[in-house]
Amino acid sequence: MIRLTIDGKTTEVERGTTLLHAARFLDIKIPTLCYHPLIKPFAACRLCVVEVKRSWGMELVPSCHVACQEGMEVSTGSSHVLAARRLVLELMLARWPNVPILRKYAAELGLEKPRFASPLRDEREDACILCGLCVRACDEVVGASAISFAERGIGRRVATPFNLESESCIACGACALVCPTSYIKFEAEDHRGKPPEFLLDPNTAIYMPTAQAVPKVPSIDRDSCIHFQTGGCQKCVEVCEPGAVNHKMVDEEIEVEVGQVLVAIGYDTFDPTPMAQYAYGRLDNVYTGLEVERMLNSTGPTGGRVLLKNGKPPRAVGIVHCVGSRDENYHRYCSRVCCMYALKFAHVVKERSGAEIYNFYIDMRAFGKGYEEFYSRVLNEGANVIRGKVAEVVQAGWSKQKEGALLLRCEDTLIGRFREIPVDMVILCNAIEPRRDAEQVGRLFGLSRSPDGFFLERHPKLDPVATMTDGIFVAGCAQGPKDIPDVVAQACAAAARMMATISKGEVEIDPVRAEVMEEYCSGCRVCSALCPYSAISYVAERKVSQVNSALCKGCGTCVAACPSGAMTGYGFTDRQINAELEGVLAV
Amino acid sequence: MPHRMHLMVCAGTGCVANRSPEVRDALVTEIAKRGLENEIQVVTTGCNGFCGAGPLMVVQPDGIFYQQLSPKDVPHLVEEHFLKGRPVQKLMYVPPETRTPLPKMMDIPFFSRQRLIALRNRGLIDPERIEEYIARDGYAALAKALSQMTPQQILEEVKISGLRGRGGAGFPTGAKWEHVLKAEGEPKYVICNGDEGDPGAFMDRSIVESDPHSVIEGMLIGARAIGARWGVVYIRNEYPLAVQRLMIALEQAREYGLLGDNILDTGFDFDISVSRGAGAFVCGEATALVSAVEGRPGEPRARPPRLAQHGLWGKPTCLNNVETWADVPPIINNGGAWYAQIGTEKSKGTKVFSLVGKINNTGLVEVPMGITLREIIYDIGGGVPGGKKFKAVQTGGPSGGCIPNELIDLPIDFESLAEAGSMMGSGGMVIMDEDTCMVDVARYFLAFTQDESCGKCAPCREGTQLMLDILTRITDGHGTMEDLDALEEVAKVVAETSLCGLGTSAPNPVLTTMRYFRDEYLAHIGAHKCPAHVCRQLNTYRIDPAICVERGHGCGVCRRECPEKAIFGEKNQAHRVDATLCNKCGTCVDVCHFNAVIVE
Amino acid sequence: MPKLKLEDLAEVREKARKATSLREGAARVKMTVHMGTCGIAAGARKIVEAALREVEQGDLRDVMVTTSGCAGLCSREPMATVEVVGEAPVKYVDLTEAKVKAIFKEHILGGKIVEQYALAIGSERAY
Amino acid sequence: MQLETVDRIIQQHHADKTALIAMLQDVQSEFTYLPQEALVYLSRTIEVPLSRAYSLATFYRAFSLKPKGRYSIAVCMGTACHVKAAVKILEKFERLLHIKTGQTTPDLNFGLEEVRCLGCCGLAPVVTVGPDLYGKVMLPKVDQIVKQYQKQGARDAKT
Repeated sequence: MIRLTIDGKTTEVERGTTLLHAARFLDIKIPTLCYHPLIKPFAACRLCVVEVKRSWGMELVPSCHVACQEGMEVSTGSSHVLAARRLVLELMLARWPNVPILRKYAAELGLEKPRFASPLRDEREDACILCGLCVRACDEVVGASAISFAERGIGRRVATPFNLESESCIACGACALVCPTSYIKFEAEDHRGKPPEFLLDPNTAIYMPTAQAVPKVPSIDRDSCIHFQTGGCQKCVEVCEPGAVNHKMVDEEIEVEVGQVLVAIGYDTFDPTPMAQYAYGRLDNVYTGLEVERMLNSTGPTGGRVLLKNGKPPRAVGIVHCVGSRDENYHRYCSRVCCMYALKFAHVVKERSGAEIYNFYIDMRAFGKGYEEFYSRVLNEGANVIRGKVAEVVQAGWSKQKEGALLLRCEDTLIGRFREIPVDMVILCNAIEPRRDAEQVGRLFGLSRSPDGFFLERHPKLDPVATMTDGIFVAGCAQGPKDIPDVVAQACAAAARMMATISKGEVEIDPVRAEVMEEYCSGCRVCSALCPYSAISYVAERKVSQVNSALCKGCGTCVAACPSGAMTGYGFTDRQINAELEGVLAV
Repeated sequence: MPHRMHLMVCAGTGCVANRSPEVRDALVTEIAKRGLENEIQVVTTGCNGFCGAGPLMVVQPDGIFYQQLSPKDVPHLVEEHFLKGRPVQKLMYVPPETRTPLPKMMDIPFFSRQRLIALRNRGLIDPERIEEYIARDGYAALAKALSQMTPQQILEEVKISGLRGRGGAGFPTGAKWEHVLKAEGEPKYVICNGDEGDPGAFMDRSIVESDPHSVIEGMLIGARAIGARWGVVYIRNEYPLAVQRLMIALEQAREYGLLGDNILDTGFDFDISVSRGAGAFVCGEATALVSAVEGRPGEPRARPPRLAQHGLWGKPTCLNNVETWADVPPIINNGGAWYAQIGTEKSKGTKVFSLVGKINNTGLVEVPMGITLREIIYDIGGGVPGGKKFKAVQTGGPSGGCIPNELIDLPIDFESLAEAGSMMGSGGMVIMDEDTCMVDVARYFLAFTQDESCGKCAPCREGTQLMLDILTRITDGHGTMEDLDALEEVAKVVAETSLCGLGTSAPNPVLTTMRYFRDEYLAHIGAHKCPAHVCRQLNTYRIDPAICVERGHGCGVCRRECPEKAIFGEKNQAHRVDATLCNKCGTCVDVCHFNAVIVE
Repeated sequence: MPKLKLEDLAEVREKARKATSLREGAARVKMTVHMGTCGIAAGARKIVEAALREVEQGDLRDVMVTTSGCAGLCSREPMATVEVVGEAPVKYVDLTEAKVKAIFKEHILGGKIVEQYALAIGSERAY
Repeated sequence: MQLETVDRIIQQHHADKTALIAMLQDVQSEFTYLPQEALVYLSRTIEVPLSRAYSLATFYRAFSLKPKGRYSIAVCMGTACHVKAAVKILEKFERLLHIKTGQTTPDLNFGLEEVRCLGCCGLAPVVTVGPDLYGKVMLPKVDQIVKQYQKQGARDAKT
């Protein structure tokens, strides 16, 4: 640490700290033009001069560049300093009388109007004051070197080569960002601070994927990050105090050895596009449930307001239940959660927009604790419920007033009439369906799937979390559609089952299992392909198959299939069975 | 078989411009014609320093000095002097005071009062033959440094000598080397600054042209002392002859194994590359020079860090000017103490000055520090020509200042010049007489620095422009007293706040002229008159009819040359200037052979 | 050109110095061979050559051989003046190559004037 | 435009990025200026930013982006020459050639420039025309110089 005195105040700073930083730390203001915290000091505007006591007297030095030294005595506001600053500023004002930042500093120094007029007087407010920030940002930080100083002396200017569009410009906008006078303007839209949902792209090169991202850390977009284009910049690394930014990080595969696995891969939502009658993706203001959920989120694109595409609130909203569920053409099962979230939408949308709500249902399934009560409440709030399947969603008329409005056609089965209901927005409560990759995952873990595609538990009543393979458990919508409380309960149950095994410390296995007689095994791998429990693996070094006795259930499929007779049941070889038979027959 | 006579024909830039190669060729032809080629050797040497009198030739061993030769003098000269042994008087130097020719070089005060260290070989060797340099103890210092001294001892010797940088600032060379030696980082570099941009100074050109090996040897010794492997000579491209001779010298040194790997079989490796300047005065500033060598625009950067820590390619770098490097070998050869006995307490040794302007003996002189201005100007320089009155001497080029007549007994060293408001600079000395206008001089230098400013820092870029504006107003007769105050204020702030030496010293010519010649400024502003009649806009021109007719017979040269056709008159009749047409260019004054044009 | 070693440097210097020593100007002995038309006619050039040969062979770095015009005593040519620093110049007349050898041996190196060849001691200035 | 010439220059300097200024000097002396095409090609070949080459080309006085005259007349404006009224010499050239300092005659025969000290202060005022140097130039000599090169130019044009 270094001790020095600035304006009579003694302070301690780290070695290498510039006078400017030390002064700012003490809340002493020093005007700067060519200084930027992320760019190396240039010491060219000379506005930041301060007075330092030397053995030969007081010396003016640029504070942005000179480092603190032990015992230094610095004065930042002496009449000498102020007079020098004022004159330097006056010289600049003589050339650029209308640049706001110069005028601001001049006003602070009590300078009204410059006494001189430069022969190169430039009246523009956004004149270039040759601070060089843009050139240095482009060269040092970005590494593109698209602009440079041209000419010299009084004729110095900032320019692209031959004043033509520069080929090496990567349009990062850094030059415009640092320009103190807006001489350089960035013509593309500035996306900073806007939510990514609006842009279909990250808003900046380093961004938060969503407002509620887990884990809540920013990530780098390789396509917009300057570093990945020029190899330069990395200013985020410099300013990140914990040193958390790492440009070299790439996706990696980690191998972990485990004894048990809980398969909870979740679900996909049904894509209603194929149901052409609902016009999803074809007409505006037709949304899926998850999309509306995002809209209702207070950190979402509309800040939680319910809005139409034209930015106005809807006057009437139709909520269609059982989209893809309970449908012979798509999924025969009931997705279980739609009725309740549809009622939630009915409640929330009405509350936020005051719109008329129409729910179209087949059967209202509000079973369980408090759900039926919620249904009654929504009804009391004035939501319309219509029992009947929606036939189609169409554009309502062609008149100007009705432009954009939608028409829902359905049969009201309770009154037995065909109805057409005009709405502004349609919410499709689409089905829960198995994950696209459920089949691969199932094969990986040797899991069976029910006809609807969800993973099959060992027993629907007695063992709803285990699978046919020991040590593999399922929970959540991977096993079947369910709501959050059910998922939590099932997950806890699965976890408890796994903990039980761990706490026991050992696993009991059935003595009935298959075994390979390696001397006969030809390594044909017929067995491993057939094993329903993935218990047989192939040992490449010895070119034989091997049975994992913890996984093997002793079903015997492999024994029967083995063409060379190498696979036998443990304790059930032909010789043993023959001996047993002989023993029995001998009696 | 040695020759009995050596003709040392100067082939410096000045003499070459005066057709010295033709003289040399004529000599060779004539000598061959007379069958003397085995007896007389013609040697082309570098600049002799006495550039105003070229082409020059010194005949050795007698030391006869001939000047202003032309090829048609050659047959007579060979016949009379080289064959018959009668030196030709009409080709000798004639001092203006005595009018008796001085045959011997050493009889001429211009030469006899000098003490040559940096210029020790000038005129004595052929710069394109390394053997001749070696014959004059060349590379002996290197051999000594490599075989008998440790780097530390070399450093000590330089420190004892008290040698200070000859480039201008006068930083102690030994201390500089020590900084580089102690600095961390490899490799280290040595650089020779040959970007001699000061108008009116040409000692570096002269040294490289007449004795390039002395610079190479100095750099070799410096490199040994600080542990450098590579060196760079940065030299102005405006000096083609110097570049060419340097290239030849480097090639010869490489052939002899004095550059390259394992120099003189001592295991020391060093080599030098040449970087040609592309025309920017500011590149004389050390950090700007490094920037230029690295292939970037020559913009200075703020110091610290010094070059000793962060120089070429970010590595420790030792940068000295041509003259400083040339001073090193004699110091190692003769010992630092020998060097330190010359000069004054704080400024040791000798300094080369280029004596130009209104002076009889124009040229390069090397004198011990502490010599007075009077000795240089009157004893060596032969005083001001045409019986005019000495007014001031400008030292240090655009960074320096004007020293007035009152201070003519000032002993010259770094400190005394600084005290007088000027500086040593690279050693330019421009003598000014009563016909020189000091405001115009200030304006001239400012126009120079304004034009050469790199434009990086605001005070220098805007301030020099503004000061130039004000000075132009004053010399045009539109100046006010407020202008004068503003000028002084701006000058002081520019000097204090500029980024590099160019800016901080740019106001020196203004400040010193304002200090010593304020009356001239006041005359321009108050009376709208230029006392020296230099500022043309303040002059009026008229033709004395009597002189015009009687002496010139109305010759009409002025009428023909006048660009504005403002002069009227018939042949044999008095001419007159029409003041309404006259643009005050003053051409008529220059062309009139009879001094009939009167400037008022 | 082979690369120099430390000891080679001195050798190159000695060799080169012989060729250029003439320019140093400072010599202990200066021998001026008078080479007017008469001198040349009487064989002064041979005398100069002989003298230069002596200098070269003896590696005499402090001896300077130079020429001048007619000394005025045309009948006694070839003539030469030998000036040892601090001593009066001596004029030798009717020189031959053998005499030059002797003068070098006895006067220039030995310091003893060869009186039988000498014309006079003392000389007028050349210019 | 002969890009082969630029290629040759690049090879002479071993395509060394640090020798950029030296390459520009060679290009300049080859073409009397730095053609845009040559700069673009050069910077691309040796992989330095074009902006660097452009800034060098405009920073240094030795470079020009416009073609220069066949005979480049340079009047020395050093101190010694200034004191000896070099500005009048310059003005006389301007009058004779009908161009301003820094310009080139339309027939590309003459370019007129002022230069900083050529280091021949003893010969002030000094004028150079290409490689030829003229010392102690007085006003009438200016006519001679211009005439001499005009003649030479006409001769060169014929051959």
